[in-house]
Amino acid sequence: MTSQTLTYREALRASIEQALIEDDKVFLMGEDVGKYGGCYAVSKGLLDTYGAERIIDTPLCESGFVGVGIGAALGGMHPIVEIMTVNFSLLAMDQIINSAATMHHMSGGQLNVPIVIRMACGAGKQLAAQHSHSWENFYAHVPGLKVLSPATQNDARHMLGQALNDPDPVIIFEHVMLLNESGEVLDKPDADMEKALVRRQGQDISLITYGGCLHKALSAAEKLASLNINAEVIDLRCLRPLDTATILASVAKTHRAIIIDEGWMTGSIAGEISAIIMEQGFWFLDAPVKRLCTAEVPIPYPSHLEQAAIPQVETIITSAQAIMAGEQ
Amino acid sequence: MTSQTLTYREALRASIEQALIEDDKVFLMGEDVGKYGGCYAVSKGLLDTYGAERIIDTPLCESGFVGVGIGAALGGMHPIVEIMTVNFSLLAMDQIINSAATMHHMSGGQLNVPIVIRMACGAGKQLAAQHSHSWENFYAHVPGLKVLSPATQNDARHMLGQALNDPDPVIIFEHVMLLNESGEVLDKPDADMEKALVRRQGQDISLITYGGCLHKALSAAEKLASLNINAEVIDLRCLRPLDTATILASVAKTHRAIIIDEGWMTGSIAGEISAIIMEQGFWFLDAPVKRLCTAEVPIPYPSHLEQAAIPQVETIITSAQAIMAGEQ
Amino acid sequence: MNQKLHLDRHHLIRQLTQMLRIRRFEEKCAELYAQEKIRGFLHLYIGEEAIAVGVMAKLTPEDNIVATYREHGHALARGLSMNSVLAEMYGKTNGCSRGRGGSMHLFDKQHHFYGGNAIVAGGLPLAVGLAMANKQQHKQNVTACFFGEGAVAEGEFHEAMNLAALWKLPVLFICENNQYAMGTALALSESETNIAKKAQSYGMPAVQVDGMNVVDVESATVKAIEYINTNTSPYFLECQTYRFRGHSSFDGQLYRTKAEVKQWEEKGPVIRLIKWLQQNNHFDDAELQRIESDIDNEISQAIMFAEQGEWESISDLCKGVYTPANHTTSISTLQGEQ
Amino acid sequence: MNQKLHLDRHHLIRQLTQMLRIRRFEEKCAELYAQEKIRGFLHLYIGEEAIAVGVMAKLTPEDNIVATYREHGHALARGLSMNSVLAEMYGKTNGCSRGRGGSMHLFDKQHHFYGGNAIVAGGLPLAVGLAMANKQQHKQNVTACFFGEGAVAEGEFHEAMNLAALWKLPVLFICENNQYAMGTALALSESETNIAKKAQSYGMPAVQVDGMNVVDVESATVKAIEYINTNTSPYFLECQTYRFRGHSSFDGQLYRTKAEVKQWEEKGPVIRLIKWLQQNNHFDDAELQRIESDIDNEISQAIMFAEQGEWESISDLCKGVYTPANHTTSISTLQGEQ
Ligand SMILES: Cc1ncc(C[n+]2csc(CCOP(=O)(O)OP(=O)(O)O)c2C)c(N)n1
Ligand SMILES: Cc1ncc(C[n+]2csc(CCOP(=O)(O)OP(=O)(O)O)c2C)c(N)n1
Ligand SMILES: [Mg+2]
Ligand SMILES: [Mg+2]
Repeated sequence: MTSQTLTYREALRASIEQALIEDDKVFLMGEDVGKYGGCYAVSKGLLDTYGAERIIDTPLCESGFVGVGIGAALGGMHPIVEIMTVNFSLLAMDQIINSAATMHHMSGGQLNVPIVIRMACGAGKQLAAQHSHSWENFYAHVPGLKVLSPATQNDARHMLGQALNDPDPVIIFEHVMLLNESGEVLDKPDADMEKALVRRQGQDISLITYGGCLHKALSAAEKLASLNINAEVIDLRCLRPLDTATILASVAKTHRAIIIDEGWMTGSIAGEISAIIMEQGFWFLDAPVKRLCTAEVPIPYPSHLEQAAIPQVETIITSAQAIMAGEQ
Repeated sequence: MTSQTLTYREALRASIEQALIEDDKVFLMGEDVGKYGGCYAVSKGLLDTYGAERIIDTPLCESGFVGVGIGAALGGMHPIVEIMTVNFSLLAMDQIINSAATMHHMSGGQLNVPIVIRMACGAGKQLAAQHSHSWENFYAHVPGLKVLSPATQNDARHMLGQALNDPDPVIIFEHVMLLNESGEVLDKPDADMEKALVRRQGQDISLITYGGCLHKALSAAEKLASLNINAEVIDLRCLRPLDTATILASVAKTHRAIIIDEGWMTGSIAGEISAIIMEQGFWFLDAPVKRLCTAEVPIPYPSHLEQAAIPQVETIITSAQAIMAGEQ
Repeated sequence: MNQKLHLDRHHLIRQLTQMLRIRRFEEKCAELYAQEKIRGFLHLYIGEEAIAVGVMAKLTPEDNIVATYREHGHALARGLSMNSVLAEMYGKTNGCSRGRGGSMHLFDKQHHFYGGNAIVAGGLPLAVGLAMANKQQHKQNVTACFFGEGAVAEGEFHEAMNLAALWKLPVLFICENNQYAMGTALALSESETNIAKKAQSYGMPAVQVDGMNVVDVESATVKAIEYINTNTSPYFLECQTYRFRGHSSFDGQLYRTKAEVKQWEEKGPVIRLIKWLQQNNHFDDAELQRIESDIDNEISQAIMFAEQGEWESISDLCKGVYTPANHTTSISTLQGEQ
Repeated sequence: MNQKLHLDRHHLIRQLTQMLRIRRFEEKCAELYAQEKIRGFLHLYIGEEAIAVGVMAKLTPEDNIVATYREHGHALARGLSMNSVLAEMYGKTNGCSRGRGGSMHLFDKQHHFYGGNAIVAGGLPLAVGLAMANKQQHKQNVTACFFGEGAVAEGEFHEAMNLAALWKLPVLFICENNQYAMGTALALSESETNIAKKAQSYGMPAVQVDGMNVVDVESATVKAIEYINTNTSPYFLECQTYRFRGHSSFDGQLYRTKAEVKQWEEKGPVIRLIKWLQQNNHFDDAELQRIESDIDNEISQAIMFAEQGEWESISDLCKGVYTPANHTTSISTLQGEQ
C-alpha cells in the first residue's frame, strides 16, 4: 500500500485524471473547467492532456449543461459535470431532481443515469450571501440521488471513482476551505463510498460531522482529550444514503452526541441525524443530542461575522464540556 | 363574528379578491391564472373583474416571472405570484433563495421584498413522479423566507392577507387534496400567521402535523379517542419560523409525540421538529418521538402505490397505540 | 400536396393507418378515463397526429426520441405496442414503464423512447445530451425532440438551443405549435410568435411546416435528417397544428371559441388524407372499414391486456428507486412484458 | 468622434473625471486587496469605465440601476460616495450595505441602486420587475440593467428579454461585452456571437456600440432612452469593451495573450478621451494634474473613512435577515452613514 501527500485539490485532480484514463466514456464538463483550469484550479492542465472533446468548457447555463450531462448518461456516457458552486446549482435543481433522480423509477427500471455532479460548497472565503452556502441537505433529501462529502484527501482521491462505478446519479460536494489542505493519500479508498467512518475512537461523546467540519471536530476532540473527555469522531462521508448503523453503534457506546453541520440549523442534515438517534437510539442516550450548525443568516461578508455564523472548534469544546457536566 | 361555509378553493379566491380590492399595489401573476382561470381554478373569474393589468397571465418561465415579481416588490408593488405547483418551483429556486431571501440582508436592511408566492403541493391525484411532491422543507430551510401551510378553510381565507402585510417574502403552500373540501370560514384569522395551533386538545400523545395531513391526524385522533387514547393535534401552520413554544408546551403535557409529514422522511420538517424536541423537550419524553412521512420513492402513478407511499390515518392510529403500549 | 417524396399508395395508407390508430386509441382512452380506468392527467394528441406519424416514418430504430406528457401518439407511432402503452395508463406492471409512470411517463429503452417528460422544456437538454453521447460514440443517429410552443419561453429552451447549435449536435427539434399552452395563446407568451425565426437566431436552420399534413411533415423530416447527417448539426421544425380536445382531463376551454376549433377540425390530418386518397387512389370505404376494424381489434386486445395486467405489490413500493446491485439495467427484473 | 451630442468641454471633462475616479479607485482597491484590507472576490472594471459613465450621465435620479458583482464603477458613476463604497469593501458598518455585502453587493436605495448581484443573469428578471413596478405606478422612469455577455447563455436572459419585450416594459439592457466570461471567449459560449442580433430576435431594438468610447455610449443612451420613453418598450445596447485585469482576485489569464490585452489597452477609454481633449480643447497637463490630485484626495478620504468605520457587533449577527417589526425599511436602524 503506497502512500503520498497531496492537497485536497491535487487529490481531486488525480481522481478525475484516473477516470479519464480508465474509461473512455468519461468526460469532464462545466464552466471554465478547460482553458481557465477550473474556478478553483481543480482541473488545471487537463485540457492540454485530454483535449476539448473530454474537457468541455460550457457556456453559463447550469440547467442546460447539467441536463445535457444527464442525457449523455442516458446515452451511455459517464459524464463528470462540474457546477462551480452549490450556490449556482439551484439553477440546475429541476434537472437534477425532476430528471436525474426520477428517470430510473419513472421508466420502471429500464433507464439509469450514471452521472457524477461535482460542486464546491461552504463558507470561509468571505464571498457573502450568494456564494457561501452549504445545501447538501437539499440533495440528501431526494430519493434517486446519492450524495457524497469527501472530507479527507484520500476520499477526495477515491470517491469520484467510486461514484462513477455507481449506475445512479451521484453528487459530490467539495468544501472550498479544504482545497489547499494537504494530507495522506493511499492507493485504496478508506471504505465503500456509502460507509461512515470512525475517524477517532472515543467513549465519552460522539462528534458526528462531515465535509468542512471534520477537521474542526477532530481538533476539538484533541483538545477535549487534554480535558479528559474522550470524544469519538464520526465522518459521515455519504449523506445519502446515511450509514445509520455506524451512527447508532457510536451513540450506543458513548450515550451522548453532538452533530456539527455547516448548513443552517432548521431542516439541516444534523436535524435528520438527531431524529434518527431519537427514533433508534433514544434508550442509549444519557443526554439530549445537540446540534451545532450555521446561524440562520445569509453568510455575511465580514470575516468576523462569517466565522461567528459557522461552527467553530471552541463551541464544539464548550458544548461537549457542558454535556459531560450534565448541564442542559 | 359572521361565519360561512366555503371550499378551500373558494376561500383562497376570496382572499385574493380581498387583497385586490384593498390594496391597489397588489396584483396576481402566474401561468394561466387569467384566461384559463388557474390550473386548479383558484383564480377563475378574477380576470373579468380586475382586468389584465392585475391578473397577469405569464409565459412559461418560472425563474423569469418569479424574478419579475421580486423586482416589482423591490419597486414598491405587492405581487402575488402563483407557481402552478411546487414541482416547477425548482426552476425558480435561484430567484427565491439567492435573490428574494437575501436582498434585505445583503443591502444592510435598506431593501425589502414584500412578495407572496403561492404554490400547490402534495400527492393524491395520481400525477406521478414529476407532479406530486411536497418540498416545503426546501423553503423552510432558508433564512429570509417565511413559509405558510394553510390546512383549514379559514387559514386559506386569511393567511394570504397576513402574508401580504408582512414586508418580507412569504411562500404559501396549498395542498391539492384540500381544494374541494368545505369548511367554516370566519371573518377573522384564527391567529397570527406565525403561530401553531392546537386543533384538538388531548393529554396522552401529541400529533404534530401541517397542511394535507392535518385532517388525517384529526380523524386518527377521533378513532383513538374511541380506543381511550386522547391525542392532542397540533397544526404547525407556519413552517418558517417554527412556533417551537407551542410544540414544546404540548409535548410537556403529553410526553409523547408523532410527527406526520407528507415530505420524504430524510431531511424532512418532521426531522427538524423531532430534533427540536430532542434539544428542548428531551426530559419531558416518556417515549421516542416518531415520524410518519412519505416513503423514500418518487411518487408512483398507481393509486395503491401512491397511497402506500404517503402517511395514512391507519398508520397514525397503530403508531399511537404502539407508543402508548410502550412498544419500541 | 407536397410531391417531393415518392409516396406510393401503400405508404400513404400505412401513414393513414398510423394516424387512425392514434386517433381511435385516444378516443377510447377518453372513455376509459371517464370510467376511471385511467387516472391522473390525460393529455390527448387528437388533431396533431400527423406530426408524430410524419416524423417517425423517417427515423431509424437506433434514433432517439424525447417527448412530452402528450406522447401517446409518439409512442404508438414509434412502435411501442398499444398493449404496453394502455397497460401503463392503467398503472399495471405489464405497462411500458411497469405502471410507475402512467400517461405522462411512457418509456421504452429498446425503442430508444426516452419518455414522457412532464416538465415543460425539461426534455430539451436531455435530447441534446443524448445527441452528444451519439456524437462522442461516433454513432450516426438523430435524436428527435418533440415539445410544444409553450416550452419556447422557458430558459431551458434557450440553453438547449444554444448548446446544440454551438456544439453542432445531431438533434432534430420538433416544435408542435398547437397555438396554445394550456389556456395561453402564443401571442400572450412570445414577443416573437414566429418560432422558426426564433430558432434561426441560434444559427440553426428552421422551417415552418403544415403540421396538419402528414406528407409535408414527412418530406420536411427527410430534408432535416439529410441536413443533420451531412452537417452533424441541429435542425428545427416548427409544425403548425391544433389540439382538438382540451388541454387535459379537465379544461373548460374558456380561452378559445367553438368556431375556432371547428375551423381547425376541418383541416384535420386524418380527414384530409382520407379525402385525398379517395380522390386520387381508388381508396374505397371497404378498405377504410378494414383498417378501422383492425384498429378496433387492436384496441380491444389492448384493453384485455391492460385489464389482465397485475398491480405492483405494495411490498415492492420502493423498488426501482436505485439500480439493483447487479448493474445490468434491469429491464428483466423490473420492466413488464411487451 | 461621434458628434450627435452637443458636448461642451465642461461635460467631457466631467466624464473624464468620472472615468478617472473609477480607474484610480480600483487601482487602489487592488493594492488594498493585496494588503488584505479588502477580502473575498474583487472584480475590477478597469478598461470598461466608459460604459457606466456614459450611461449614468443620462439617467435621472429616479431611474433604477441593476448591476453585477463587477459594479464599483457603476456605483461611483451613479453617485454613491467613494466613502460608502470603500467602507463596504472593508466590511464596515459605514459601508453602503452596512458591510454585509462587500464588493459584490453594493446597494443604495436613495440612489435607486439595486446592487450588486453575484448570480450571473440573476439581475435581469429583477430589472424587468422594477420596470413593471414603474409602469404599474405610472412613473416614467427607466430601469438600466447592466450585465456581461456571459449572461446571455443563461435561461434567465432569455426569459427576461421575452417578458420585457412582450409586456413592453421600460428597461434599458446594457450588455458589457468584454469578450470573456472568466476564461471563456464569446465564441465558445454562443452559437451567435452578435449579441445585439440575439436581442433583436425578441423584437427589441438593439445596437452595437463602441464601449471604449464614452461619447458613443452616451449618445447611444440618449437614443435608447428617447425610444424607451416614447414607446414604453425595452431597448438593448451591446457595448464592445475589454477587461484589462484578470476576472477577479486570482486569474492566471491562460486564456488570452498579453498582446491581445495590450492591443485593447491602447484603445482604452481614458487615454483616448485625454488624447482627444488635448488635441481639440486646449486641455493641458496642469488641468489633468488638478483632476488627478482631487481624485487622490478623495481616495485618501475614503480610506480614512473606511479605516475609521466600525465592525458590526457579533451580537447583531442575525440582524437584518427579516425586516424589523416597525416595517419602515430600516435604513436608519441598519444602514451606515454615507
Ligand atoms: C415547468 C413547467 N411549468 C408548468 C407546467 C404545467 N403545464 C403542463 S403542460 C403546460 C402547457 C404546455 O404547453 P405547450 O408547451 O404548448 O404544449 P401543449 O400542451 O400545447 O402540447 C403547462 C403550463 C409544467 N408541466 N412544467
Ligand atoms: C449562475 C452563475 N454561474 C456561474 C457564476 C460564476 N461566475 C462569476 S462571474 C462569471 C463570468 C461572467 O462573465 P460575464 O457575464 O461576461 O461578465 P464579466 O465577468 O465578463 O463582466 C462566472 C462564470 C456565477 N456567479 N453565477
Ligand atoms: Mg401548445
Ligand atoms: Mg464578459
